[in-house]
Amino acid sequence: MIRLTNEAFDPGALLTAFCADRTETGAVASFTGLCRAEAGAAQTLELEAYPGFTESAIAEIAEAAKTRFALQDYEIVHRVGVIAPGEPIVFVATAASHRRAAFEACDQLMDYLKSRAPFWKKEHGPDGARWIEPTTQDKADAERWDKPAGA
Amino acid sequence: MIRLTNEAFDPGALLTAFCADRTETGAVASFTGLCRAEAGAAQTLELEAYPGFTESAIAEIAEAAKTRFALQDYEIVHRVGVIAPGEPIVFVATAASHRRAAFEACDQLMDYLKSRAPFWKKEHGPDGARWIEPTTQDKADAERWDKPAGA
Amino acid sequence: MCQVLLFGRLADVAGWRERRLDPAPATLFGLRDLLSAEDAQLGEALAAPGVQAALEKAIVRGDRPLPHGCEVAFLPPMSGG
Amino acid sequence: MCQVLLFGRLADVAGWRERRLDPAPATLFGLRDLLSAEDAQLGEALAAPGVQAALEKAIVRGDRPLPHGCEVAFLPPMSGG
Repeated sequence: MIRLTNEAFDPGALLTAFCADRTETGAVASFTGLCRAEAGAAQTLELEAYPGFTESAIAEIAEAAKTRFALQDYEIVHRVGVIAPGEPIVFVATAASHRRAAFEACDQLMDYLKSRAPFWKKEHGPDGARWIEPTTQDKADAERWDKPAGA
Repeated sequence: MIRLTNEAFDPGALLTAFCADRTETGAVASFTGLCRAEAGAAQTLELEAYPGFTESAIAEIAEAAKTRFALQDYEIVHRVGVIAPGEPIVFVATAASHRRAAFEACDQLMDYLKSRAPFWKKEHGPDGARWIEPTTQDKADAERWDKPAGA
Repeated sequence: MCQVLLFGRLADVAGWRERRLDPAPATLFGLRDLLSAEDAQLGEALAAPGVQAALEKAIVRGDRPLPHGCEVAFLPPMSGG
Repeated sequence: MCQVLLFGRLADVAGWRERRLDPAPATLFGLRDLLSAEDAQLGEALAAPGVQAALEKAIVRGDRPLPHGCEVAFLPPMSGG
Protein backbone atom coordinates (compact mmCIF):
# COMPACT_ATOMS: atom_id res chain seq x y z
CA MET A 1 0.00 0.00 0.00
CA ILE A 2 1.26 3.47 -0.94
CA ARG A 3 -0.31 6.56 0.52
CA LEU A 4 0.41 10.30 0.55
CA THR A 5 -1.09 12.26 3.40
CA ASN A 6 -1.44 15.88 4.44
CA GLU A 7 -2.05 14.87 8.06
CA ALA A 8 0.44 13.94 10.77
CA PHE A 9 0.54 10.15 11.22
CA ASP A 10 1.68 7.70 13.91
CA PRO A 11 4.32 5.23 12.61
CA GLY A 12 3.56 2.86 15.50
CA ALA A 13 -0.10 2.54 14.55
CA LEU A 14 1.00 1.70 11.00
CA LEU A 15 3.45 -0.92 12.28
CA THR A 16 0.81 -2.52 14.53
CA ALA A 17 -1.58 -2.87 11.58
CA PHE A 18 1.18 -4.09 9.27
CA CYS A 19 2.27 -6.86 11.70
CA ALA A 20 -1.26 -8.07 12.47
CA ASP A 21 -2.41 -11.54 11.37
CA ARG A 22 0.88 -12.68 9.90
CA THR A 23 1.61 -16.32 10.62
CA GLU A 24 4.10 -16.89 7.79
CA THR A 25 6.07 -13.65 8.04
CA GLY A 26 9.28 -14.01 10.00
CA ALA A 27 10.60 -10.51 9.49
CA VAL A 28 9.21 -6.99 9.40
CA ALA A 29 11.67 -4.15 8.88
CA SER A 30 10.52 -0.56 9.15
CA PHE A 31 11.95 2.86 8.70
CA THR A 32 10.54 6.13 9.99
CA GLY A 33 12.01 9.40 8.78
CA LEU A 34 11.46 12.30 11.16
CA CYS A 35 11.71 16.01 10.56
CA ARG A 36 14.85 17.31 12.31
CA ALA A 37 14.94 20.71 13.95
CA GLU A 38 18.69 20.94 13.32
CA ALA A 39 19.03 23.10 16.42
CA GLY A 40 16.82 25.81 14.96
CA ALA A 41 18.46 25.88 11.50
CA ALA A 42 15.33 24.35 9.95
CA GLN A 43 11.98 25.30 11.41
CA THR A 44 9.56 23.47 9.17
CA LEU A 45 9.69 21.40 6.01
CA GLU A 46 7.25 21.76 3.14
CA LEU A 47 6.82 18.82 0.79
CA GLU A 48 4.98 18.91 -2.49
CA ALA A 49 3.94 15.87 -4.51
CA TYR A 50 2.20 15.53 -7.86
CA PRO A 51 -0.84 13.46 -6.85
CA GLY A 52 -1.24 10.40 -9.06
CA PHE A 53 2.16 10.83 -10.68
CA THR A 54 4.07 10.54 -7.39
CA GLU A 55 2.25 7.40 -6.20
CA SER A 56 2.76 5.72 -9.60
CA ALA A 57 6.47 6.47 -9.58
CA ILE A 58 6.80 5.04 -6.06
CA ALA A 59 4.68 1.99 -6.94
CA GLU A 60 6.97 1.16 -9.85
CA ILE A 61 10.00 1.12 -7.55
CA ALA A 62 8.18 -0.72 -4.78
CA GLU A 63 6.86 -3.46 -7.07
CA ALA A 64 10.35 -4.00 -8.48
CA ALA A 65 11.71 -4.31 -4.92
CA LYS A 66 8.90 -6.70 -4.01
CA THR A 67 9.96 -8.99 -6.83
CA ARG A 68 13.70 -8.58 -6.29
CA PHE A 69 13.55 -9.34 -2.55
CA ALA A 70 10.58 -11.78 -2.66
CA LEU A 71 8.66 -9.53 -0.26
CA GLN A 72 5.34 -10.75 1.07
CA ASP A 73 4.12 -7.20 1.54
CA TYR A 74 5.14 -3.57 1.89
CA GLU A 75 3.66 -0.31 3.08
CA ILE A 76 4.77 3.21 2.26
CA VAL A 77 3.21 6.31 3.80
CA HIS A 78 4.63 9.72 2.89
CA ARG A 79 3.70 13.03 4.39
CA VAL A 80 3.15 16.07 2.17
CA GLY A 81 2.43 19.66 3.12
CA VAL A 82 3.97 21.56 6.03
CA ILE A 83 5.84 19.35 8.52
CA ALA A 84 7.07 20.45 11.95
CA PRO A 85 10.28 19.19 13.66
CA GLY A 86 9.72 15.82 15.34
CA GLU A 87 6.90 14.83 12.99
CA PRO A 88 7.23 11.72 10.82
CA ILE A 89 7.85 12.40 7.14
CA VAL A 90 7.95 8.87 5.80
CA PHE A 91 7.19 5.34 6.98
CA VAL A 92 8.27 2.24 5.08
CA ALA A 93 7.63 -1.32 6.24
CA THR A 94 8.55 -4.56 4.49
CA ALA A 95 7.51 -8.12 5.31
CA ALA A 96 9.47 -11.20 4.29
CA SER A 97 10.14 -14.74 5.47
CA HIS A 98 13.65 -13.85 6.56
CA ARG A 99 15.27 -10.74 7.91
CA ARG A 100 17.94 -10.05 5.28
CA ALA A 101 15.32 -9.58 2.54
CA ALA A 102 13.15 -7.38 4.77
CA PHE A 103 16.10 -5.15 5.76
CA GLU A 104 17.56 -4.83 2.27
CA ALA A 105 14.21 -4.04 0.66
CA CYS A 106 13.41 -1.40 3.30
CA ASP A 107 16.86 0.13 2.90
CA GLN A 108 16.54 0.21 -0.90
CA LEU A 109 13.04 1.71 -0.83
CA MET A 110 14.27 4.49 1.47
CA ASP A 111 17.27 5.20 -0.76
CA TYR A 112 14.97 5.61 -3.76
CA LEU A 113 12.43 7.67 -1.82
CA LYS A 114 15.10 10.03 -0.49
CA SER A 115 16.88 10.63 -3.78
CA ARG A 116 14.61 9.91 -6.72
CA ALA A 117 10.96 10.00 -5.69
CA PRO A 118 8.97 12.88 -7.20
CA PHE A 119 8.74 15.26 -4.26
CA TRP A 120 9.79 18.87 -4.04
CA LYS A 121 11.03 19.93 -0.67
CA LYS A 122 11.32 23.40 0.82
CA GLU A 123 13.02 24.15 4.11
CA HIS A 124 11.68 27.11 6.07
CA GLY A 125 14.44 28.31 8.40
CA PRO A 126 15.37 31.44 10.28
CA ASP A 127 16.92 32.88 7.07
CA GLY A 128 13.88 32.22 4.89
CA ALA A 129 12.89 29.34 2.64
CA ARG A 130 15.02 27.29 0.25
CA TRP A 131 14.34 24.39 -2.11
CA ILE A 132 16.32 21.25 -1.33
CA GLU A 133 17.92 18.89 -3.85
CA PRO A 134 19.15 15.36 -3.07
CA THR A 135 22.57 15.28 -1.41
CA THR A 136 25.52 13.60 -3.05
CA GLN A 137 25.25 10.95 -0.32
CA ASP A 138 21.59 10.32 -1.18
CA LYS A 139 22.46 9.88 -4.85
CA ALA A 140 25.34 7.52 -4.03
CA ASP A 141 23.08 5.51 -1.70
CA ALA A 142 20.47 5.05 -4.43
CA GLU A 143 23.13 4.05 -6.97
CA ARG A 144 24.20 1.11 -4.78
CA TRP A 145 21.05 -0.66 -6.02
CA ASP A 146 21.48 0.02 -9.73
CA LYS A 147 23.83 -2.91 -10.29
CA PRO A 148 22.12 -6.25 -10.90
CA ALA A 149 21.48 -8.43 -7.83
CA GLY A 150 24.57 -10.45 -6.89
CA ALA A 151 26.96 -8.25 -8.90
CA MET B 1 16.51 0.09 26.90
CA ILE B 2 16.73 -3.69 26.98
CA ARG B 3 13.83 -5.75 28.26
CA LEU B 4 12.89 -9.44 28.37
CA THR B 5 9.21 -10.21 28.69
CA ASN B 6 7.01 -13.24 29.21
CA GLU B 7 4.00 -11.38 27.82
CA ALA B 8 2.97 -10.82 24.20
CA PHE B 9 3.84 -7.27 23.15
CA ASP B 10 2.78 -4.85 20.42
CA PRO B 11 5.73 -3.67 18.30
CA GLY B 12 3.74 -0.67 17.08
CA ALA B 13 3.18 0.63 20.61
CA LEU B 14 6.94 0.35 21.19
CA LEU B 15 7.66 2.24 17.97
CA THR B 16 5.20 5.01 18.85
CA ALA B 17 6.87 5.52 22.23
CA PHE B 18 10.36 5.31 20.70
CA CYS B 19 9.61 7.99 18.08
CA ALA B 20 7.92 10.41 20.51
CA ASP B 21 9.51 13.77 21.32
CA ARG B 22 12.48 13.48 18.99
CA THR B 23 13.32 16.76 17.33
CA GLU B 24 16.93 15.91 16.43
CA THR B 25 16.47 12.33 15.24
CA GLY B 26 16.17 12.03 11.49
CA ALA B 27 16.03 8.25 11.27
CA VAL B 28 14.40 5.43 13.21
CA ALA B 29 14.93 1.90 11.91
CA SER B 30 13.08 -0.99 13.47
CA PHE B 31 12.94 -4.73 13.14
CA THR B 32 10.20 -7.04 14.37
CA GLY B 33 10.78 -10.78 14.34
CA LEU B 34 7.57 -12.81 14.26
CA CYS B 35 7.00 -16.46 15.08
CA ARG B 36 6.35 -18.32 11.81
CA ALA B 37 3.86 -21.18 11.63
CA GLU B 38 5.84 -22.73 8.75
CA ALA B 39 2.62 -24.25 7.42
CA GLY B 40 2.14 -26.31 10.56
CA ALA B 41 5.74 -27.58 10.81
CA ALA B 42 6.32 -25.47 13.93
CA GLN B 43 3.44 -25.00 16.32
CA THR B 44 4.97 -22.95 19.09
CA LEU B 45 8.38 -21.69 20.07
CA GLU B 46 9.74 -21.76 23.59
CA LEU B 47 12.51 -19.36 24.49
CA GLU B 48 14.56 -19.49 27.64
CA ALA B 49 16.85 -16.72 28.88
CA TYR B 50 19.13 -16.47 31.91
CA PRO B 51 17.70 -13.37 33.60
CA GLY B 52 20.42 -10.86 34.40
CA PHE B 53 23.03 -12.68 32.33
CA THR B 54 21.09 -12.41 29.07
CA GLU B 55 20.33 -8.68 29.42
CA SER B 56 23.99 -7.96 30.28
CA ALA B 57 25.25 -9.86 27.25
CA ILE B 58 22.82 -7.96 24.98
CA ALA B 59 23.71 -4.63 26.61
CA GLU B 60 27.40 -5.16 25.88
CA ILE B 61 26.65 -5.68 22.17
CA ALA B 62 24.12 -2.85 22.05
CA GLU B 63 26.45 -0.32 23.73
CA ALA B 64 29.22 -1.24 21.28
CA ALA B 65 26.81 -0.71 18.37
CA LYS B 66 25.67 2.60 19.87
CA THR B 67 29.27 3.82 19.83
CA ARG B 68 30.18 2.33 16.47
CA PHE B 69 27.16 3.82 14.67
CA ALA B 70 26.82 7.01 16.77
CA LEU B 71 23.29 6.05 17.74
CA GLN B 72 21.22 8.53 19.72
CA ASP B 73 19.18 5.72 21.25
CA TYR B 74 18.11 2.10 20.92
CA GLU B 75 15.44 -0.20 22.27
CA ILE B 76 15.46 -3.98 22.41
CA VAL B 77 12.51 -6.03 23.64
CA HIS B 78 12.78 -9.82 23.54
CA ARG B 79 10.04 -12.28 24.27
CA VAL B 80 10.74 -15.37 26.42
CA GLY B 81 8.49 -18.30 27.30
CA VAL B 82 6.00 -19.95 24.97
CA ILE B 83 5.33 -18.03 21.74
CA ALA B 84 2.53 -18.77 19.28
CA PRO B 85 2.75 -18.32 15.47
CA GLY B 86 2.18 -14.70 14.46
CA GLU B 87 3.37 -13.34 17.80
CA PRO B 88 6.35 -10.96 17.94
CA ILE B 89 9.56 -12.52 19.29
CA VAL B 90 11.87 -9.56 19.13
CA PHE B 91 11.69 -5.82 18.53
CA VAL B 92 14.76 -3.68 17.89
CA ALA B 93 14.65 0.06 17.17
CA THR B 94 17.56 2.42 16.57
CA ALA B 95 17.60 6.20 16.37
CA ALA B 96 20.25 8.22 14.57
CA SER B 97 20.65 11.52 12.75
CA HIS B 98 20.84 9.77 9.40
CA ARG B 99 19.34 6.62 7.98
CA ARG B 100 22.42 4.62 7.05
CA ALA B 101 23.57 4.47 10.68
CA ALA B 102 20.09 3.58 11.93
CA PHE B 103 19.70 0.76 9.38
CA GLU B 104 23.16 -0.70 9.85
CA ALA B 105 22.94 -0.68 13.64
CA CYS B 106 19.51 -2.33 13.62
CA ASP B 107 20.73 -4.94 11.15
CA GLN B 108 23.84 -5.67 13.23
CA LEU B 109 21.91 -5.91 16.50
CA MET B 110 19.53 -8.42 14.91
CA ASP B 111 22.42 -10.48 13.54
CA TYR B 112 23.92 -10.71 17.02
CA LEU B 113 20.60 -11.41 18.69
CA LYS B 114 19.78 -14.19 16.23
CA SER B 115 23.10 -15.98 16.41
CA ARG B 116 24.96 -15.14 19.61
CA ALA B 117 22.59 -13.84 22.25
CA PRO B 118 22.16 -16.12 25.28
CA PHE B 119 18.78 -17.67 24.54
CA TRP B 120 17.85 -21.33 24.29
CA LYS B 121 15.12 -22.05 21.82
CA LYS B 122 12.87 -25.07 21.55
CA GLU B 123 10.49 -25.66 18.68
CA HIS B 124 7.33 -27.60 19.47
CA GLY B 125 6.05 -29.17 16.23
CA PRO B 126 3.84 -32.04 15.15
CA ASP B 127 6.78 -34.46 15.65
CA GLY B 128 7.58 -33.30 19.18
CA ALA B 129 10.05 -30.74 20.52
CA ARG B 130 13.61 -29.99 19.47
CA TRP B 131 16.29 -27.55 20.59
CA ILE B 132 17.42 -25.13 17.88
CA GLU B 133 20.96 -23.95 17.23
CA PRO B 134 21.90 -20.93 15.07
CA THR B 135 21.84 -21.66 11.35
CA THR B 136 24.97 -21.37 9.25
CA GLN B 137 23.36 -18.30 7.63
CA ASP B 138 22.83 -16.69 11.05
CA LYS B 139 26.48 -17.27 11.93
CA ALA B 140 27.66 -15.86 8.60
CA ASP B 141 25.40 -12.81 9.04
CA ALA B 142 26.87 -12.09 12.47
CA GLU B 143 30.43 -12.51 11.20
CA ARG B 144 29.92 -9.71 8.67
CA TRP B 145 30.29 -7.30 11.60
CA ASP B 146 33.43 -8.78 13.11
CA LYS B 147 35.80 -6.96 10.79
CA PRO B 148 36.71 -3.42 11.85
CA ALA B 149 34.52 -0.58 10.49
CA GLY B 150 35.55 0.50 7.00
CA ALA B 151 37.50 -2.74 6.28
CA MET C 1 -7.90 23.57 -23.82
CA CYS C 2 -5.27 22.23 -21.47
CA GLN C 3 -4.45 22.32 -17.76
CA VAL C 4 -0.91 23.44 -16.88
CA LEU C 5 0.69 22.56 -13.52
CA LEU C 6 3.92 23.93 -12.08
CA PHE C 7 5.79 22.34 -9.17
CA GLY C 8 8.49 23.31 -6.70
CA ARG C 9 10.45 26.45 -7.48
CA LEU C 10 8.78 26.80 -10.92
CA ALA C 11 5.53 27.67 -9.12
CA ASP C 12 7.39 30.12 -6.87
CA VAL C 13 8.97 31.85 -9.89
CA ALA C 14 5.70 32.05 -11.84
CA GLY C 15 3.52 33.00 -8.90
CA TRP C 16 0.92 30.35 -9.88
CA ARG C 17 0.69 26.55 -9.57
CA GLU C 18 -2.18 25.67 -11.88
CA ARG C 19 -3.68 27.36 -14.91
CA ARG C 20 -6.24 26.53 -17.55
CA LEU C 21 -5.31 27.60 -21.10
CA ASP C 22 -8.18 27.82 -23.57
CA PRO C 23 -7.36 27.78 -26.39
CA ALA C 24 -4.10 25.91 -25.81
CA PRO C 25 -1.09 25.68 -28.12
CA ALA C 26 -1.05 22.59 -30.35
CA THR C 27 2.25 21.22 -29.01
CA LEU C 28 4.29 20.97 -25.81
CA PHE C 29 7.09 23.14 -27.23
CA GLY C 30 4.46 25.67 -28.34
CA LEU C 31 3.15 25.77 -24.77
CA ARG C 32 6.61 26.26 -23.32
CA ASP C 33 7.29 29.07 -25.80
CA LEU C 34 4.00 30.75 -24.91
CA LEU C 35 4.71 30.60 -21.14
CA SER C 36 8.27 31.90 -21.72
CA ALA C 37 7.06 34.76 -23.90
CA GLU C 38 4.59 35.84 -21.20
CA ASP C 39 7.10 35.57 -18.34
CA ALA C 40 10.81 35.67 -19.08
CA GLN C 41 11.75 34.56 -15.56
CA LEU C 42 9.55 31.49 -15.87
CA GLY C 43 11.01 30.89 -19.34
CA GLU C 44 14.49 30.86 -17.86
CA ALA C 45 13.41 28.53 -15.04
CA LEU C 46 11.77 26.11 -17.51
CA ALA C 47 14.97 26.00 -19.56
CA ALA C 48 17.14 25.18 -16.51
CA PRO C 49 18.94 21.80 -16.41
CA GLY C 50 16.86 18.92 -15.04
CA VAL C 51 13.43 20.42 -15.69
CA GLN C 52 11.11 17.75 -17.12
CA ALA C 53 7.66 17.81 -18.65
CA ALA C 54 4.86 15.33 -17.98
CA LEU C 55 1.85 14.84 -20.24
CA GLU C 56 -1.13 13.13 -18.58
CA LYS C 57 1.10 12.26 -15.58
CA ALA C 58 3.81 10.57 -17.69
CA ILE C 59 7.26 12.05 -18.34
CA VAL C 60 7.79 12.92 -22.00
CA ARG C 61 11.02 13.82 -23.75
CA GLY C 62 11.02 16.01 -26.84
CA ASP C 63 7.99 17.68 -28.40
CA ARG C 64 4.45 16.22 -28.38
CA PRO C 65 1.06 17.26 -29.73
CA LEU C 66 -1.26 18.37 -26.91
CA PRO C 67 -4.65 16.59 -27.04
CA HIS C 68 -7.72 18.65 -26.12
CA GLY C 69 -8.31 18.65 -22.37
CA CYS C 70 -4.87 17.28 -21.49
CA GLU C 71 -2.86 17.92 -18.33
CA VAL C 72 0.71 19.16 -18.72
CA ALA C 73 3.08 19.48 -15.76
CA PHE C 74 6.51 21.05 -15.56
CA LEU C 75 8.72 19.42 -12.94
CA PRO C 76 11.95 20.88 -11.58
CA PRO C 77 14.64 18.45 -10.33
CA MET C 78 13.05 16.24 -7.70
CA SER C 79 14.19 16.63 -4.10
CA GLY C 80 13.27 13.17 -2.96
CA GLY C 81 11.20 12.74 0.17
CA MET D 1 26.09 -23.62 49.88
CA CYS D 2 25.58 -22.78 46.23
CA GLN D 3 22.72 -22.41 43.76
CA VAL D 4 23.04 -24.45 40.54
CA LEU D 5 21.12 -23.53 37.38
CA LEU D 6 20.76 -25.58 34.21
CA PHE D 7 19.53 -24.19 30.89
CA GLY D 8 18.18 -25.51 27.59
CA ARG D 9 18.68 -29.21 26.95
CA LEU D 10 20.80 -29.62 30.09
CA ALA D 11 17.66 -29.03 32.17
CA ASP D 12 15.72 -31.48 30.00
CA VAL D 13 18.39 -34.16 30.46
CA ALA D 14 18.67 -33.64 34.23
CA GLY D 15 14.95 -33.23 34.89
CA TRP D 16 15.60 -30.12 37.02
CA ARG D 17 16.44 -26.47 36.29
CA GLU D 18 17.52 -25.15 39.69
CA ARG D 19 18.98 -26.76 42.76
CA ARG D 20 20.44 -25.66 46.05
CA LEU D 21 23.53 -27.62 47.17
CA ASP D 22 24.40 -27.37 50.85
CA PRO D 23 27.15 -28.17 51.53
CA ALA D 24 28.59 -27.41 48.10
CA PRO D 25 31.87 -28.60 46.58
CA ALA D 26 34.79 -26.20 46.98
CA THR D 27 35.41 -25.75 43.26
CA LEU D 28 33.59 -25.59 39.92
CA PHE D 29 35.25 -28.80 38.69
CA GLY D 30 34.31 -30.47 41.96
CA LEU D 31 30.70 -29.44 41.38
CA ARG D 32 30.72 -30.78 37.83
CA ASP D 33 32.22 -34.07 39.02
CA LEU D 34 29.57 -34.37 41.74
CA LEU D 35 26.69 -33.75 39.29
CA SER D 36 28.20 -36.22 36.79
CA ALA D 37 28.67 -38.91 39.48
CA GLU D 38 25.00 -38.57 40.48
CA ASP D 39 23.66 -38.59 36.90
CA ALA D 40 25.79 -40.07 34.11
CA GLN D 41 23.53 -38.66 31.38
CA LEU D 42 23.86 -35.16 32.77
CA GLY D 43 27.61 -35.74 33.08
CA GLU D 44 27.80 -36.57 29.38
CA ALA D 45 25.68 -33.53 28.48
CA LEU D 46 27.89 -31.22 30.60
CA ALA D 47 30.99 -32.57 28.80
CA ALA D 48 29.54 -31.96 25.31
CA PRO D 49 31.25 -29.37 23.06
CA GLY D 50 30.13 -25.78 23.57
CA VAL D 51 28.84 -26.17 27.12
CA GLN D 52 29.97 -23.21 29.24
CA ALA D 53 29.85 -22.43 32.94
CA ALA D 54 28.95 -19.09 34.48
CA LEU D 55 29.80 -18.07 38.04
CA GLU D 56 27.72 -15.18 39.42
CA LYS D 57 26.35 -14.56 35.91
CA ALA D 58 29.80 -14.29 34.28
CA ILE D 59 31.28 -16.91 31.95
CA VAL D 60 34.36 -18.58 33.45
CA ARG D 61 36.87 -20.83 31.73
CA GLY D 62 38.78 -23.47 33.67
CA ASP D 63 38.36 -24.26 37.34
CA ARG D 64 37.38 -21.74 40.05
CA PRO D 65 36.82 -21.82 43.79
CA LEU D 66 33.11 -21.56 44.64
CA PRO D 67 32.44 -18.84 47.24
CA HIS D 68 29.75 -19.56 49.80
CA GLY D 69 26.28 -18.66 48.51
CA CYS D 70 27.36 -18.33 44.88
CA GLU D 71 25.27 -18.98 41.77
CA VAL D 72 26.65 -21.39 39.17
CA ALA D 73 24.99 -21.91 35.79
CA PHE D 74 25.72 -24.45 33.07
CA LEU D 75 24.88 -23.17 29.60
CA PRO D 76 24.56 -25.33 26.49
CA PRO D 77 25.34 -23.73 23.09
CA MET D 78 23.15 -20.66 22.72
CA SER D 79 20.41 -20.71 20.10
CA GLY D 80 20.17 -16.97 19.62
CA GLY D 81 16.79 -15.30 19.81
